[in-house]
This record gives sequence, structure tokens and C-alpha cells, in this order.
Amino acid sequence: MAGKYKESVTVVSQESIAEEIYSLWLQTADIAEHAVPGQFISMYTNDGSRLLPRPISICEIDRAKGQLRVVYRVTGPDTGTEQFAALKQGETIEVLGPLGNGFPLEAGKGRKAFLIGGGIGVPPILELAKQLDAEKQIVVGYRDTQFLLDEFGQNGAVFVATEDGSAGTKGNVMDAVAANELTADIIYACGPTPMLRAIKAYAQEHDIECYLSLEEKMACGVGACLGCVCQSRDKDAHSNVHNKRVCKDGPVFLATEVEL
Amino acid sequence: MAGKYKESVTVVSQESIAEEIYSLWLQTADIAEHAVPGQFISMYTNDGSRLLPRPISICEIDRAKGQLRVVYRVTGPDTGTEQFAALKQGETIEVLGPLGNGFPLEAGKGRKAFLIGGGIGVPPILELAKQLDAEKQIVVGYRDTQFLLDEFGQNGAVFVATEDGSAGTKGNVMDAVAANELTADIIYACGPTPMLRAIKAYAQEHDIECYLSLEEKMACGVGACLGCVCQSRDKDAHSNVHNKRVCKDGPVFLATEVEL
Amino acid sequence: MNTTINLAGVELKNPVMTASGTFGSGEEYSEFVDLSRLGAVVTKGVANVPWPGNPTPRIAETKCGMMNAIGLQNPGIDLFCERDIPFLKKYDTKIIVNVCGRTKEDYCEVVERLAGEDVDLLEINISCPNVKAGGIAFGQNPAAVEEITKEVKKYAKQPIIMKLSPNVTDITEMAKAAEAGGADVLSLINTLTGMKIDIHKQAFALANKTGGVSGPAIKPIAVRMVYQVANAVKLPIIGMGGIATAEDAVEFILAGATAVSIGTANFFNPTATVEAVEGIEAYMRQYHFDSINEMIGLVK
Amino acid sequence: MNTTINLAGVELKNPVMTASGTFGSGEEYSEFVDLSRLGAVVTKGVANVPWPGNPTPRIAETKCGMMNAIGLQNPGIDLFCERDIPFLKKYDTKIIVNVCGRTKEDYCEVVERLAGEDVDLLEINISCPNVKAGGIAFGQNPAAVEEITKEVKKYAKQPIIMKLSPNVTDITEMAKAAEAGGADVLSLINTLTGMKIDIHKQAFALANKTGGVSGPAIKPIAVRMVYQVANAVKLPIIGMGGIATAEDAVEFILAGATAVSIGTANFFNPTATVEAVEGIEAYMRQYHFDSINEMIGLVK
Ligand SMILES: Cc1cc2nc3c(=O)[nH]c(=O)nc-3n(C[C@H](O)[C@H](O)[C@H](O)COP(=O)(O)OP(=O)(O)OC[C@H]3O[C@@H](n4cnc5c(N)ncnc54)[C@H](O)[C@@H]3O)c2cc1C
Ligand SMILES: Cc1cc2nc3c(=O)[nH]c(=O)nc-3n(C[C@H](O)[C@H](O)[C@H](O)COP(=O)(O)OP(=O)(O)OC[C@H]3O[C@@H](n4cnc5c(N)ncnc54)[C@H](O)[C@@H]3O)c2cc1C
Ligand SMILES: Cc1cc2nc3c(=O)[nH]c(=O)nc-3n(C[C@H](O)[C@H](O)[C@H](O)COP(=O)(O)O)c2cc1C
Ligand SMILES: Cc1cc2nc3c(=O)[nH]c(=O)nc-3n(C[C@H](O)[C@H](O)[C@H](O)COP(=O)(O)O)c2cc1C
Ligand code: FES
Ligand code: FES
Repeated sequence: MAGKYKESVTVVSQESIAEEIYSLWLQTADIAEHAVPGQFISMYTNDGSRLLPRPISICEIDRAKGQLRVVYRVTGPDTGTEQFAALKQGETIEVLGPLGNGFPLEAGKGRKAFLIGGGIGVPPILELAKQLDAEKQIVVGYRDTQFLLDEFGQNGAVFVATEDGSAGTKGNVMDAVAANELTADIIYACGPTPMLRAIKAYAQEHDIECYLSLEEKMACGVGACLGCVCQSRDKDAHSNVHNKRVCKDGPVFLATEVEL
Repeated sequence: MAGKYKESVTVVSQESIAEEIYSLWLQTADIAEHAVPGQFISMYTNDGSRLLPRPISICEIDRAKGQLRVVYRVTGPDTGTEQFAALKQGETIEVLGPLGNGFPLEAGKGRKAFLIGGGIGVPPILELAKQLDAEKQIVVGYRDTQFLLDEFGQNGAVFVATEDGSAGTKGNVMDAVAANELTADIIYACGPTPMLRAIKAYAQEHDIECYLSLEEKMACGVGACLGCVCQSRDKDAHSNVHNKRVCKDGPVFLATEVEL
Repeated sequence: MNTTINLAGVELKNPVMTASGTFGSGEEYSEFVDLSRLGAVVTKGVANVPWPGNPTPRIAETKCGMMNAIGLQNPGIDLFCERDIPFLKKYDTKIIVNVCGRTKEDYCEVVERLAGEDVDLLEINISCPNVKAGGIAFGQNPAAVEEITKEVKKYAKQPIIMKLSPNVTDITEMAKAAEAGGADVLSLINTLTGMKIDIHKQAFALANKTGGVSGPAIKPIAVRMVYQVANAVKLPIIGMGGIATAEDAVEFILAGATAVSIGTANFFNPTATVEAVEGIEAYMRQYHFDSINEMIGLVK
Repeated sequence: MNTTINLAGVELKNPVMTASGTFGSGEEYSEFVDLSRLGAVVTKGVANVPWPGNPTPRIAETKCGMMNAIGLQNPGIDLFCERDIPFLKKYDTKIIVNVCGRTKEDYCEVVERLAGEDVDLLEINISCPNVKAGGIAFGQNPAAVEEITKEVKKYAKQPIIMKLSPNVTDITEMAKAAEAGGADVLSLINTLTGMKIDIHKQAFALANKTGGVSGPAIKPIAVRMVYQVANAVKLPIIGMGGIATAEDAVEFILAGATAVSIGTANFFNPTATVEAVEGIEAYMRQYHFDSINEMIGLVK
């Protein structure tokens, strides 16, 4: 198992790429070197009153430069993510990572794949799209404003869904799949739970191998506190009950293994 | 009564002027305009985990530029004052002021005066020295490293005491007064309680009018919480007991009015 | 949009008030806040005679909170009636007088004295650490809570708010006892007893050794207690403990508080109270509440 | 310089340990911390059978603190003995097993099962909100505390630490009851019960509605309780509640704790425990303490 690092990292650049969506490049000593697509980092604010980390997916990895990109949504005023958005080039923050298990790249090798991202689940799909060696159909769903579309275009065929119909198919990612009559042998997905539930049902119905990245409130991020569990089909070897830790055993799970 | 203002002020400049002693110029909208020597400001950190203000004396007032100077000691690692020391030009912090009553300038007019500062009680003596219209004998005591001496030299005769004897009289401010055979008709002083106690005794013995600036832990800084009281000789009109509020009724008191 | 709330027949224009002991009798903060914007001003605790309070240091900072051991310094009821009530009468706000005492008789004397004064409600602080009844603080024993409530009610002309201590195993027992004793309103929470040691001086940070912890640090405990009490008694509740923003105030109201008090937050934001008034209105607009009463205890 | 401390005959190389439930059985944090540097590792609570715990969300952030409602999820004593004890035996540290249960029998079963295992002390968690004895949590009633302590002692081969709940009127009563029941060591505090409401979702932040508040926010309350208990009983105390730095640890020791546990701080600083070990040594050098025992309860 690769190591985890608690680092004070420097902000290389930060920009707002859509309404309330920020893109941040971080210079890391070790994390970028070990990270794989689908893993996340725990980001800590510089405000002593906020103790817990914000789990944020790795959006891009530049191993050569030792840099990581994260793309995140500011969830409101006076939140930790709002404090992240105030970070300027050269400033530092604490991060812990890389955490969790990434998307299984081998499983998709040479196959016809859906890479599905919804909302703030879109970012991890980018590094996946860059590294996955497959026939890539990238299906991304947004409420309204889109982001990262240019980068996706360089890594596969892109299909867009928007809730307000402002671009691509009006509706959700599965509507875009249907509208474009897409098919696949394997699915990778990250996004809100209702979306994942729909994808799981679709995968089951069509008997497709399917990997989902889940979300849960976290404290430790490393598997120690049992704060972030999801329900598992089988009795889990670690917990000895039907619970798996999203931070450590996930966040990516085989769809059939977990209850949503 | 002049108003008080809660302002987000900008750092004009910050420098370290002695070991652990910092000098900070702040651009204020209203405070500099209303401040008088001996008043203080409540400084708030930018860290949400530290709620209470740090009361810091006003060291210089530049009314023309709308700027205030404070000089403060970093009391240790992981303190609020350490966070102040990290402030850079252009950054902002919250302050409340001007607070308390200053030194009575009229009382000293044309008289022979001691202006005594000890340790981190030295800074407020500077603006006093600049504004007081008197025969000024400035007596300043330091543990070891001295600061603000140049500025004092421009405003009166300066006598120095150091605990380690590295400059001026070895000993405390009263030793410097004795060594230099100084006399005065009125005393203004700020510094640690043992020093103020000695000055009070001296003033009593020589029957000299004497004003002391006291220190106490504060919460509100405006007289509402009764956190910062000192004992008063007479029953206080506000409290109806023998307590006066340092933040509101002081920090400067007639020596005979307060018990030390 | 209707923000008026009703506390035992007294109508407040909005649910925001000051927490006793953090706002004096309003004068000091009137430089920052138009007191007429507040639902009520709750005064610092007042006793039958002047109290000098505890030695200093009385204040210590804690993480996201503070401790105080003021020891209920107050000028006594006479000066209070002469000076503080007339001051507050100049504003269009309700006046709530916080009452403290060492014995039952002390409390009753103050309450009786206030019967003839033009104030709106009385808040009885039975959670001050100095006050003992047979060795047990009034506020930590249900029988004592009931008894003191009954006694005070005998002398009271204004509705009575009993202010509960959080330093108890089961706050609902105390709430029920106050209700049984005839309380009109409950307020909670007072401070949690804490201690801080200065490791460099190897001494207590407060002269009194212990002090009351307040501020955002204690908010989750306060919300829990307000929720529990709201679901255990029928009385209206004034919620407090760590409220610093309108969002915090709304949290207490959704948990079951009819009104809220802001204490420690005044010390770092002198306009916290008016900002809460405005922020609650903004919240009501955003979530389409016509009346604040629809919000009270909404989360079950 | 001597940092060894003695807990009921068990010698720890230093007073720093992990707080139950925040450190698993050490494996996850062994990537960051050499477990052999710690006085002891205290494991997550373990019951006689596997427990699934509460639904999610189980975690919420609060100001300078957090709330958890894990609900004592654990793999059961069998898997624990098979996997977790052998893992910890690889390190040169003491092993303290935290025990939970729903009934007296549950506790005794685990304690009996552990009698044959190579572990150093048992910590009995009688402050978990799920555990009821006649409608009252074990840890909130002195008679229940004494009784469960006595029962557990009957089956125990290792010294017993009783872990006390802070959600009580008078913690010294509980401490005395545990002492009367034969406890060897006391640990305090467990979490304070709190609640958080998401005002935008208008719902509880935790699926369980209430949760336990931990972290720096609760430190002043914990220090006060440790001080009170240290001055009420003769047993050694393991102090905890908001310890994040060596300075915090020293504060608890000066207040009367023989050892300290670090919990929530691991989540924001995975090396908090070893940093505390080093920082305590630095403090001892600075203030010329030859033995840590000179520091215990120094501030009176
Ligand atoms: C594995 C994983 C990967 C994620 N990747 C991304 C990403 O790439 N970009 C992005 O914008 N968001 C991502 N999220 C969601 C992100 O963690 C939350 O939006 C963020 O924590 C909110 O913090 P805040 O300070 O804005 O909110 P606050 O309201 O200030 O947070 C309060 C607390 O709730 C927690 N919290 C709030 N919302 C969530 C949530 N949805 N999931 C987990 N914890 C939450 C926070 O961590 C904090 O402890 C991810 C979540 C997980 C679990
Ligand atoms: C009227 C007045 C004027 C002052 N002027 C100056 C000045 O010009 N320069 C300067 O360096 N210092 C001055 N002080 C002292 C200064 O307020 C404290 O050194 C400072 O608050 C320490 O804060 P900290 O964050 O470093 O310490 P921390 O240990 O982080 O502070 C913890 C808490 O204790 C309070 N506190 C600690 N020491 C003192 C103290 N000595 N007096 C009051 N509160 C304290 C802090 O405000 C805070 O609430 C003055 C104090 C008063 C009362
Ligand atoms: C400095 C100070 C003085 C207080 N004095 C009183 C008092 O006289 N009477 C009283 O009932 N409560 C008193 N309290 C308690 C507050 O009214 C309030 O219950 C508590 O501080 C929690 O609210 P907060 O976190 O908003 O401060 C005092 C609190 C502080 C901080
Ligand atoms: C996530 C979490 C899980 C916990 N689980 C347990 C437990 O299983 N048994 C127990 O006795 N205490 C448990 N506790 C309480 C801690 O051991 C400790 O008493 C409390 O958190 C206070 O210390 P802290 O502020 O350093 O975290 C848990 C605390 C947290 C935060
Ligand atoms: S966040 Fe602690 S186990 Fe996942
Ligand atoms: S600090 Fe509140 S009265 Fe002085």
C-alpha cells in the first residue's frame, strides 16, 4: 500500500472556472507522486475554528511538476470551501493524501467505457479520462454552467447533460446516454447519490461492470474513526458487519458491493 | 464622549524593532481621528478560534494620514500576538477603538513631568511625549533590548534603565530617577503592576500628582462585561462598589484613586 | 413578514435579545446598536444589595469560547431602578431584568421591588455558582428549582423566566420542575463550568479557579438542551449559548426556541444582535416563512 | 528525565495515549506514528458481538470541535482478539482495550474473554448513549456506576479503568462510586452530548439527531472535571477532552491527570500524539522537572 502524507502545500495557482467553482493547483512534495485517479485529498482550512478536513477529489496529477489539481465548489458563505477560494498564489495549506482507492484502470483496458461525472463529481473523471486506456465515452452532467469541457474533449468523446437544457441533453447523465444511444462494457462514475443509484440500476439491468465513487461526511479520512461508512452487500472483512469505510475501502466501489 | 468604531483596518507597514517586539502602522477610517494618547485599541486576530480582543495601547497617532501605530510584544508561540506579527502590508484586521480615557494633558501643562514607561508599557508614552506640553523627563525601563529610544529623544530628555545594566541605569525606572536625581511635579506612567506600585508609593511620599495606566484581562473592552475591574479607593459611581473598569473608566487612573 | 413573538403575553418585535451580563444595561453597546431594533434587552444580574464580585483575573480565553468569573458584580437594585430602567425606557424595546441572589429571600426582595417598576419580564438566574441552597446550587436540584420558582412567583407582577444551568445530568428535569413551580418562560443555557491552567505560571487562569464557559464552543450542547426542553415542557424557551450569527439564531429557533439571546458574540462583534435581526428576516424571505412562529421547533 | 508513569501497577513509558474510537486499533495511524513511541494505545470500543453502529451521517463539524454518532460500530471481541491484539503486540507500547456493551452481561462477557489475552488494562466505557440500565445510562447514576464496576471487577484479570461521562451534575459522585466499586483507574471525559441542525436542509446534521461533542471546544470543561475528580478520589486519572498539543497535555497533568489521551486532534494532526510526547519532555526540561510525577496535580 502506498503511503499517505500530511503536507503543508503551496498554492501554484487558483482561478474561478464557473460560478462558485474554483480550480486550484497545489505543489506537493509527495502526494502527486503517489496519487492515482479517483483518490482524494483531505484539505484543511487555515482557520483554527474548523478542525475537520474537506475531502476533495484529485482532478489532475502532474507528476513531472509534482503538482495536483483540485476543482471544488464553494458551498456557501462562511464555509471551509469559501476559505479555500480566498487562497492566493504562494500561500500554503495543509493537506493529507493521497487517500482512498482509485478507479481500477486495468479493468477498463481496451474496453468500451462510460466515464460519468455529475455536478461536483465531474472533477475526478478528468484524470481518469487521461489515464484510462479504453474507448472513452465521457458523459458529464451539470445543473447549469459547465466546466472542464475543453479538457474532457482532449481525452475522449464527450456527451453533456444539463438540468436546464442550456447545453447538450436536457436532463441527467442517463438521459444523455439514452439520447445519444450509447452503450458500454464498463462504467466509472462519480456524482450525487441519486445519480449513482440510477447508474447502478442501469448497470444491473444491462449487466455491466460498474464502479462508483461515493461521498460521505468524514473525520479522519484514513479509516480509523468509522465515521464515513456505507452499507455493503457482504459482511466486510474489516468491520465484520455490513459496513465499508468510504475513505479507506472506497471511495470507489464495485456497484454490486454497496447499497445506495 | 467621542465615539468608538469597529473597523477592518489595513496594515500600512509592520517591522520587528527589537527581539519579539513589533511595530505596526494601521490605516483607519475613524479611530486615528478621535484617538488621544493613553487610549488603546482592541485588536482581533483573523483566526476564528480566538474570540477575544488583545488590548494594545496606541503608540503614535498620525491624524493627517489617518494612521495609528501600535508596538507590541509577541508573548509566545501560538498566541494572538504571534498572529499579529504575521500580518503583511495590505492585509486587514479588525480593531475596535479608540477605547478608554487617555492621559490628562491639561494637568501637565507647563509643569515638570515624569513620563515613565516600563517594558511593554513604553509604547503609549511616545504619543504622550509628543502631545504633552510640559518639561518632559522621559524615563524608560527595559528588561534588556531597548526600543523607541530615537523617537523619545526627539520629544524630551530621556533616561534609560535596564534590568541587565546593558544601557543606562542598571535597575528599574525608579533607580534611574534616583541615579539622575530627577524631580517632577506630575507623573504619567505605564508598565507592569510592581513598577506602578513603586511609582505610586514614590508619588505619595513626595506628594506628586500621579497618573497610572493599568492592565487587566478584558472581554468587551467597552465597559459592559465587568471583566476588567480594578479596586478603587472610593465607591465607584457606576459600579456602586469599590470597583472601576479598566477598559472604560481607565486605563489611566489618578494613582490615589486605585488600589494596586 | 411577521417576526413578532410572544413570551407569556409580552409581545416582542423580534426574537433577538441580549444575554444577561454581556451587555450591561445596554448603555455601552448603544454606541454600536440602536437598542430599539432589538426584541428585548436583558440586563446584567441585579441583587438586592450591591455585590463586588470576584477578584481578577475574571476573564480567560478558550478555543472558540471564553470563561468568565465575574461573580455577579452589580450595583444593587436601588441604583439599578434609579439609573438603568430610565435609560432603557428611552428605547422602543422590551426590558428584561435578570435577578440574582444568595438566598430565596434575596431573590424575592428584588422581585418584589421590581413589581412596581415598568419592566416587562424578570429572568431569574438560578445557575450562578455563588448561590447555594443547602450546599447545592438552586439550579442543579429539581426540588430546589420548583421551590424557588414558586417563591418568586408569589412576589412577581411580571412574567417570570427561569434561567437554567447546563451543568446537570438531565436538563428536562429542571425544566419540568420550573414549569411545575409556575414559571412562565424558560431560558437556557447559562455557562458550563470550566477551568484553565496557565502552564507557564503554573496557576489557574482565573482568580476564582473555575469560570463559566460561553461562546460558539458550547453551541452544540445548548442546541441539544433547547431541543430536549422544547420537547419536554409547554413553556416558551429563550435559547442561548454560542449564538454569533443569524444562522445560529435560526438553528435555535428550529430546535424549539421562541426567542434567542446573544452574549459572548457581542464582545467580538458589537453589532451581532442587529445583524441577527436582519439575517433572520433574510432567512425567512429565502425560505418563505410568513411568520417566525412557523419556524419554532420545526425540526423534530 | 523520567517520563514513566504508573497506572495500577502497569508502567507506561510516557503518559501519552490515544483516545478510544479515534485511533482504531492503531493500524491506520501507524503510517504516521511509530506506535512504540506512545505510552499506550487505547483501542476502539469492542463488544461481545459485532455492532453495526448508527446510520450516516455520523460526523458533523462544530466550532473548534466535532460531533460523532458512530454508535460503537465494532467487529466483536472474537475478530478483535484474533486480529487487533496481535497487530498491537508488534509494538513496544501498552495495550488498553476499551469495552462497551448494552447490558452488564455484555460487558462481563468481554472482560472475561480478555482475561486470557495479553493486554495491559481494560477501559470500561459506561458513557455511551446507547447503553441503558433501567432507562438511565450506566454512567449517569452513581449506584449503577458502582454496580457495574463491581461486576466487571469480578471477571477482570487486568486492572480496570472506568471511563466517566461528563453529562452529569456532579462528576465527583460518579468518580467516588467507581472507586467504591473497586475501579483501579478513572478516565475522563467522554463526549458531551450535542446537536446540530442544518438550517438549509432543516434537518439534523446527524442521522442519530444527537452526537458526542469532542475536540478543543470542550477542553475547559474536561480540565475542570479532571481537577475536581483528582481532588475527590485517590485513583490515578487519565485525562482527555480537547488535547491537541503538548501544552494541553501538560495542563491536564498539572490539574491532576497521571496520563492523557488524544482523540479528535489525530484527525487534524495525525502526529499529534508523538508531538505531545516530545513537547512534554521539552516542557520538563524548560521547567526542570526530573520526573513527570512531580507535575501531577501540581496546581491546587
Ligand atoms: C471522496 C469525496 C470527494 C469529494 N470531492 C470533491 C471535489 O472534488 N470537489 C468538491 O467541490 N467537493 C468534493 N466533495 C465534497 C466536499 O467534500 C464538500 O463539498 C466539502 O467538504 C464541503 O465543505 P464546506 O467547507 O464547503 O462546507 P461546510 O458546510 O463548511 O462543511 C461542514 C462540514 O461538513 C462536511 N461536508 C459538507 N458537505 C460534504 C459532502 N458533500 N461530503 C463530505 N463532507 C461534507 C465538511 O467536510 C465539513 O466537515 C467530495 C467529497 C468526498 C467524500
Ligand atoms: C490597556 C492595555 C494596553 C496594553 N498595551 C499593550 C501594548 O501596547 N503592547 C503590548 O505588547 N501589550 C499591551 N498590553 C498587553 C496585551 O494586551 C497582552 O500582552 C496581549 O493581550 C497578549 O495576547 P496574546 O495573544 O499574545 O496572548 P495569549 O496568551 O494568546 O492571550 C490569551 C488571552 O489573554 C489575554 N491577555 C494575555 N496577557 C494579557 C495582558 N497582559 N493584559 C491583558 N490581557 C492579556 C489576551 O487578550 C487573550 O484574551 C496591553 C494591555 C492592556 C490591558
Ligand atoms: C461575562 C459574562 C457575564 C455573565 N453574567 C451573567 C449574569 O449576570 N446573569 C446570567 O443569568 N447570566 C450571565 N452570563 C451568562 C450569559 O447570559 C449566557 O447565558 C451565556 O454566556 C451563554 O451565552 P453566550 O455563549 O452567547 O455567551 C454571563 C456571561 C458572560 C460571558
Ligand atoms: C469518532 C469518535 C469515536 C469515539 N469512540 C469511542 C469509543 O468507542 N469508546 C469510548 O470510550 N470513547 C469513544 N470516543 C470518545 C473519545 O475517546 C474521547 O473520550 C473524547 O473524544 C474526548 O477526547 P478528544 O476531545 O481528544 O476527542 C470517541 C470519540 C470520537 C471523536
Ligand atoms: S473518515 Fe474516519 S473512517 Fe472514514
Ligand atoms: S473588558 Fe468588559 S468591562 Fe472592561
